[in-house]
Amino acid sequence: MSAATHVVPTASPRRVSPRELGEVGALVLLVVVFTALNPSTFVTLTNIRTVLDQASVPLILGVGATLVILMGSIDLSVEGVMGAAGMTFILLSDNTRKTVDLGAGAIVVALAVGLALGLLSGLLHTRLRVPSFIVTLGVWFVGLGIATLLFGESVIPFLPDGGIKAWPSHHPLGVPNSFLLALVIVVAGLLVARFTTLGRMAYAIGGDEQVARDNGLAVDRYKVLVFVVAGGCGAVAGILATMQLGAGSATVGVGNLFTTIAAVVIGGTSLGGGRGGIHRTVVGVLLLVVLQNGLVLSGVSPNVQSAVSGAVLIVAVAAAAWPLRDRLRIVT
Amino acid sequence: MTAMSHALVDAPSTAPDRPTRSPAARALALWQSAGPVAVFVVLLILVAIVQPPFVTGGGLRILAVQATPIMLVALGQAMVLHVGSIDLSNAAIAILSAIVLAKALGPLGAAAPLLCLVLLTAVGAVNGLLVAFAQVPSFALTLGTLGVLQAVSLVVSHASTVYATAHTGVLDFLFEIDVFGLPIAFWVAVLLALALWLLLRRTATGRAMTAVGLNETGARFAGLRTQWLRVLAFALSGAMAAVAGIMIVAQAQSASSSGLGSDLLIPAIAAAIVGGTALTGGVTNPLNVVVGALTVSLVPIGAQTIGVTSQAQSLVYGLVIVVAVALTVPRVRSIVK
Amino acid sequence: MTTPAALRLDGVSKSFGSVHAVRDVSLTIARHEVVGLVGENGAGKSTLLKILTGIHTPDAGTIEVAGSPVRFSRPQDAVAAGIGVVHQEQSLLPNLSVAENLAVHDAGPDSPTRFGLYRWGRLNADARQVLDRVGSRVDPRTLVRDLSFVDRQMVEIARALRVGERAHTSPLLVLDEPTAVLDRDETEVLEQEIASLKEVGSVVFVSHRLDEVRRICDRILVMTHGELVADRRSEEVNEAEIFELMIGRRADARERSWTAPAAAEPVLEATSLRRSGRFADVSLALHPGRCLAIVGALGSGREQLCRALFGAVGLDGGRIELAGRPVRSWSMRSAVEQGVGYVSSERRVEAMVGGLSARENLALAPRGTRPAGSHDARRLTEQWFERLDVRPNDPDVALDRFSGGNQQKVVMAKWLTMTDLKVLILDHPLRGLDPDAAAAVNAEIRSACERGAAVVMLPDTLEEALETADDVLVMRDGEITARFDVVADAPTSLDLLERMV
Amino acid sequence: ACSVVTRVGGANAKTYPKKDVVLVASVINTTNPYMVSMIQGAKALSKRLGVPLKIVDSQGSSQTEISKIQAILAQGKKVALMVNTVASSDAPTIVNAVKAAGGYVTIWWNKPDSFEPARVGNNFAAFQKFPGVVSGECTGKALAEGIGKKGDIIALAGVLDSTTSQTRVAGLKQALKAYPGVHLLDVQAGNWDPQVAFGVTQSLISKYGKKIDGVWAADDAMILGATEAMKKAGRFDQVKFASDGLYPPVVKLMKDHAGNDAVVGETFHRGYMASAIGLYTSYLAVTGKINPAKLPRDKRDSLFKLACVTPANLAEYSRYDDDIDGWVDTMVEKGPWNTAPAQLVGAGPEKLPR
Ligand SMILES: Nc1ncnc2c1ncn2[C@@H]1O[C@H](COP(=O)(O)OP(=O)(O)OP(=O)(O)O)[C@@H](O)[C@H]1O
Ligand SMILES: Nc1ncnc2c1ncn2[C@@H]1O[C@H](COP(=O)(O)OP(=O)(O)OP(=O)(O)O)[C@@H](O)[C@H]1O
Ligand SMILES: [Mg+2]
Ligand SMILES: [Mg+2]
Repeated sequence: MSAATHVVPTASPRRVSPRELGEVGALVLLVVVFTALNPSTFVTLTNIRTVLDQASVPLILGVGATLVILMGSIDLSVEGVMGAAGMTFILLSDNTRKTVDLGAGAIVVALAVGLALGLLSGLLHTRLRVPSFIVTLGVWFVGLGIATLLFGESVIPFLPDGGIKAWPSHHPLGVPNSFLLALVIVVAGLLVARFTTLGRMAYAIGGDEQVARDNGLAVDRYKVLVFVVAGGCGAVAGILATMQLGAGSATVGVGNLFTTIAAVVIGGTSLGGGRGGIHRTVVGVLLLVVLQNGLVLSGVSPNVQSAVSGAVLIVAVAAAAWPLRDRLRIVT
Repeated sequence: MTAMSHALVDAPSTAPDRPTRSPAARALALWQSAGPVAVFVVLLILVAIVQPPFVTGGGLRILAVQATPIMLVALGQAMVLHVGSIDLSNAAIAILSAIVLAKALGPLGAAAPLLCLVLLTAVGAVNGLLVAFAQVPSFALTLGTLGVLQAVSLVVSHASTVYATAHTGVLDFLFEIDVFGLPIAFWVAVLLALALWLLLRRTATGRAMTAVGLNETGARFAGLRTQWLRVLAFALSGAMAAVAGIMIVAQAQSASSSGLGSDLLIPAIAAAIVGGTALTGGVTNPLNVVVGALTVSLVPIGAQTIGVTSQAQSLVYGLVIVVAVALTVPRVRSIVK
Repeated sequence: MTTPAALRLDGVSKSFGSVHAVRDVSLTIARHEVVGLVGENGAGKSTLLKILTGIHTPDAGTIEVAGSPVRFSRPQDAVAAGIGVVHQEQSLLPNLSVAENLAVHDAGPDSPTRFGLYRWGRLNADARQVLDRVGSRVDPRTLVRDLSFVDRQMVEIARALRVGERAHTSPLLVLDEPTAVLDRDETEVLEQEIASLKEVGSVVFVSHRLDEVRRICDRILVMTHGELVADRRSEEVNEAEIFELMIGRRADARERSWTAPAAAEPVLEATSLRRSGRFADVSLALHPGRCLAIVGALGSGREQLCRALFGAVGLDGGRIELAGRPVRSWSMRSAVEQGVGYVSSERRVEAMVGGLSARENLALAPRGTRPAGSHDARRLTEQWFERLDVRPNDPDVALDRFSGGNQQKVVMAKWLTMTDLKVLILDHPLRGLDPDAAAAVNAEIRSACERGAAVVMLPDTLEEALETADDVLVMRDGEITARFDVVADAPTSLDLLERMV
Repeated sequence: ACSVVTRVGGANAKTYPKKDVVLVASVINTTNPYMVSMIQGAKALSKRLGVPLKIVDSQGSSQTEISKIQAILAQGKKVALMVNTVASSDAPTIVNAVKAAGGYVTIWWNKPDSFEPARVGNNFAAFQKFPGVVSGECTGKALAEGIGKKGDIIALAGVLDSTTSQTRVAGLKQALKAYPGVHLLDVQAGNWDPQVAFGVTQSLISKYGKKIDGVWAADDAMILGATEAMKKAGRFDQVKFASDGLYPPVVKLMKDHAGNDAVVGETFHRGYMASAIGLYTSYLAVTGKINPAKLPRDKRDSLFKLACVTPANLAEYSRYDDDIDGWVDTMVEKGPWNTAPAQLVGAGPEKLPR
């Protein structure tokens, strides 16, 4: 790289942006504050494990969501996908309703359900040219519908104690398996985003889809693929959440949509697409989960918890945006 | 400029000077404005065929009543979408408005609705100020204000249902008096929609907002106060939500943070988009948002009416919304995000 | 020649709705030939080239590459056939790295992205080679969106060359106004490239700079209103004749036909302006009725200076006085309210709102700056469409549907219609304009001056500066290195060049 | 206050022959086990009476609930309605709509205290619920005893502004007054949702660690989340649980003596009993078999018996679930107000202990 030494001043490759540091700073700040408030409870092994365990589902969802958002699209269907996949999983594995037991097959089928829903989103979005926002909104309800139909009108299905139900919380390697699973998926996601055409195309499409098309890139194919990946993440999350709960519930995904998207956005991935990355979402997820957990530990009244987390969210993004303010900067 | 070059322009061989006026384009433009209506009418006819009593037996009035709060919140959302932002907090503003009103109606009487309007328009404006001047992305910001407002509602209502104790008469006319068989509340919402339509189509401010939605950089280089236009959009969103809150109290004489009107966000966004509003900004027809709200409210009622089993209803809801939007979504831009 | 022609078009047509952008064009390009394509704004050049490169599919007609008929349904088809392109509008993926952009059309076993897997090392090394060839010093790892306009243009050219090389048939390189934003030295690099490419393949070259076209091309094709009206060998014609073929009349005489008013009370006075990293200690005075041109090489900071004068970027120091009164909190808004207008070189993003109609764009700038009353406004718009000869002559068409040059006319008109226009700042105002349109715009600049406005312009070329301006400022590395009064000092292009580099 | 009943006079409403009647049961959702049970009861009654049934799924939304009910009313059939209201404030709107359509409605669980059937008229046949305070007292007492009269407990409330949850929590606090040794560490919202309860319990565990001796929840959906969390923390054996509703899975926990008899207190009341009683009351009114106006106050605004269940007396109650149809038959014979184990025990509105 002989010429790499002298480049146009403003045009050198950016490694870390102030934005990124902004979020990390916010996270560190939170940890410090909560540790100060709960010296004996916050930084304990159990609590760290709890936080990691609670972070695992949003982390997995975050990988898919980030890829979709990088592409300039959005995926609102996570809760539906989680419900459908989770319900499929438990009804096909050894449970108190005594439906069929496919063993590991249950996981495969549940995954397939998630991928299929992702495919549905992708195809509706690219073929009918409907904004992903509304397509995935629809698929959200479709997923919930499937879960509800599967649940039917009989008793809750439960997983037997021990075995697969206990797996997520075991921590042979110090951290709970659920978090390890999330970690594996995050790393996979990072590699996809950096070293595969799929990932790079997500960026390209988010950057300027028209140009991508004019360059003859198979934009639609990659879009569908990304939604399928997101559907897969939703399915894994749904299965994991069902294992953690040990029971089947159509609403197993409740609350995960806003957590996930909030995490992506707080992380600093722009909803306009093209800017950001999975590594940032990881920070965003941790920020939200730590906050949630810290508030309970600090004995903040349930009534105002949402206020505190809301306020912190605002402060976090505002603080991150502050140094970037510029009279030409467009923020929507 | 010179006779010669004009001769060239006017010569039959030259490019005709109205590229957008082709029949296809005209048809598209027509559908742009008529599509949402068509979709709604078709759905309604569908229900009417299966269950004639629904239409004859005052089903439309029910529809109007249910659609009113959704419509108001959707109109506010549409204005924010028009400048390219999104307001995830305006449904929470509506519920807070309802709670404040339910509390204030007793002591303040007729002044209470005004209080709500002012107070919550201000809340909306604050959202706008933060987005425009602190340059915080609206999605993240309003997600935060959503949390804050929910808590405020819980605290103000002491986490329980607040009943309007007196002066409820002030609001009765909204749902008691009908005009053309539909309650006044509905017509109020429609009039507000008309007002917004005039703002967007007939005023310089409206055109400026459109410019912001289409290309804010361009608008700024033209010397427009794009930040304040964004604030205006959010303030309008707050105001509409406040009115929605008033409607909720008029309907239930009470309010609680998980009661009537506590789940307007998603239906309202859906209504705005089914009404042909572009998420990318710059393309909004408030009058179609009215129809969008009616469509969105019709789906669950219709599904119940034609006897879809309750377990399957959310599935139906999802599919219908997608199809409805597929038919009405503005395709002015070649790119669909 | 016995070998089949590199490219043959037969009866190719393309319409958009009722606009016949290209009608019944037949042409042949031999191997090792450089063909220039000239024509007015909206003549259909870009559309024709987009057909060649598979972005538009023709409504009628056939295309042959190297003797075999082809149908381009996707841009890749054209790439596969060895046609590399530099579009008039930027066509790089803004948030991918330069290297990725250069590799975007790569395929096959030796490509750095195999089985959808990236090999960054290979990618960057390959890119480095190509960039060095066009003498660009950008780092391949840079994101394109962080590049200056010029740098991006060089990357585009590098990519087009690359495609040419990769194809195994003799390549065809298609360049749509590649020089519009290039400085003279950069244009020279390009000319050498084209010359060397001629050895292996052929080139189609669009430009509005007729001298350049004659220099570079063997053959010149002239388009008007979608039709091919002339096909000349370069040595057969001179610029005046080409001009006449394009416009259908003789070029106006070029000597200056006006006498600028003497430097009176300055309408805007800037003292020791500073923006860190861009320019420092810049002082200048703008006098009513006079046109000031600022020239400088890439990195001179003149664009930033102009943006600062308009309030688009902040200042780190210095003072701006309007009519003797210092301004506080200088923003684009206040600038416009004070009668200062600015036309950016990044037209489609900064200078217009594409989705709005031309009429609405004209009326966009805040009220009070032009006659009130929608009726007057309407008449005014029609009037300006006539004056600037905008085509299509329909103000209600969305502005992004006009061709590049016509967009520029409308964008100019937005400011020229201001009744109280005091200062007009023009960044590369003639970029992408055909000679006729350029003449029109120049005339309007003058009439703006005559109405007492002060004009600041960043010209495309030094010649342009000397033709249109009354004063010339030379900048280098963010500092003013010379000031000339064009009439009094009568500087030559050479004088300016010396102070620039 | 009067405001709530502004638009409703007392006029005596018409009644209709059985063939014109349709039963409608409105539930908050179709996935929560309690709601599933309500649907079962409604179906059993419909089968027993041979009258068609419509289920309304409110999907947790007042808006959806009201509009769907109104949609059914608009079809002109005369409805006998049972609504488990999503929020108290829905009651007036629904009742007014039903009244306007000439149907009859019985509301379950939530209504404004001031909104009294007697003042609305016959179309508001009755309001019925199982007392929340009693529930809280039962389970609170059982939990306090279960942890040996001394120790620390945490409580999981339902949705924050739910009256049902608030009354049960009040009952818990009331019961604890008798146990100075028992300390209520924390009350958090579990939103009736096992998932949420699971997360909150996890956090509380890391906050209080081994201090926690007992977990109380406002209903079993949440206690299920709590037990899972405790199992994870490996403290299932050391902690006692008490909650409301005796859901089948909890019955199983108790039968299996899970943990070392982890579940020490429950209450027995059934969704199918509630919906059947409610629907049947409306049915009797719409067919003119009863005239609500002539009913005593406690039959218009009713509190039903709720049994306190401990591992000792579990068997007495769990047997009812084996024959739902049987129970409904008995109920139809004996009338809505005196069918064990859910007899009428008093008149509302329920008073909160200070
Ligand atoms: N996508 C499009 N939709 C509609 N009309 C178009 C489109 N693209 C080009 N046109 C029209 O076709 C005609 C030719 O446009 P084109 O861009 O090819 O002209 P040009 O010769 O490149 O002009 P310039 O020199 O200004 O670039 C113009 O009238 C233009 O308005
Ligand atoms: N908005 C910007 N952000 C980052 N770098 C910029 C920006 N604008 C200009 N630059 C860089 O600053 C340097 C000087 O800017 P400028 O573009 O004004 O040079 P210039 O002399 O005007 O070029 P030209 O000859 O094209 O007008 C260049 O390296 C350019 O890439
Ligand atoms: Mg062109
Ligand atoms: Mg430049």
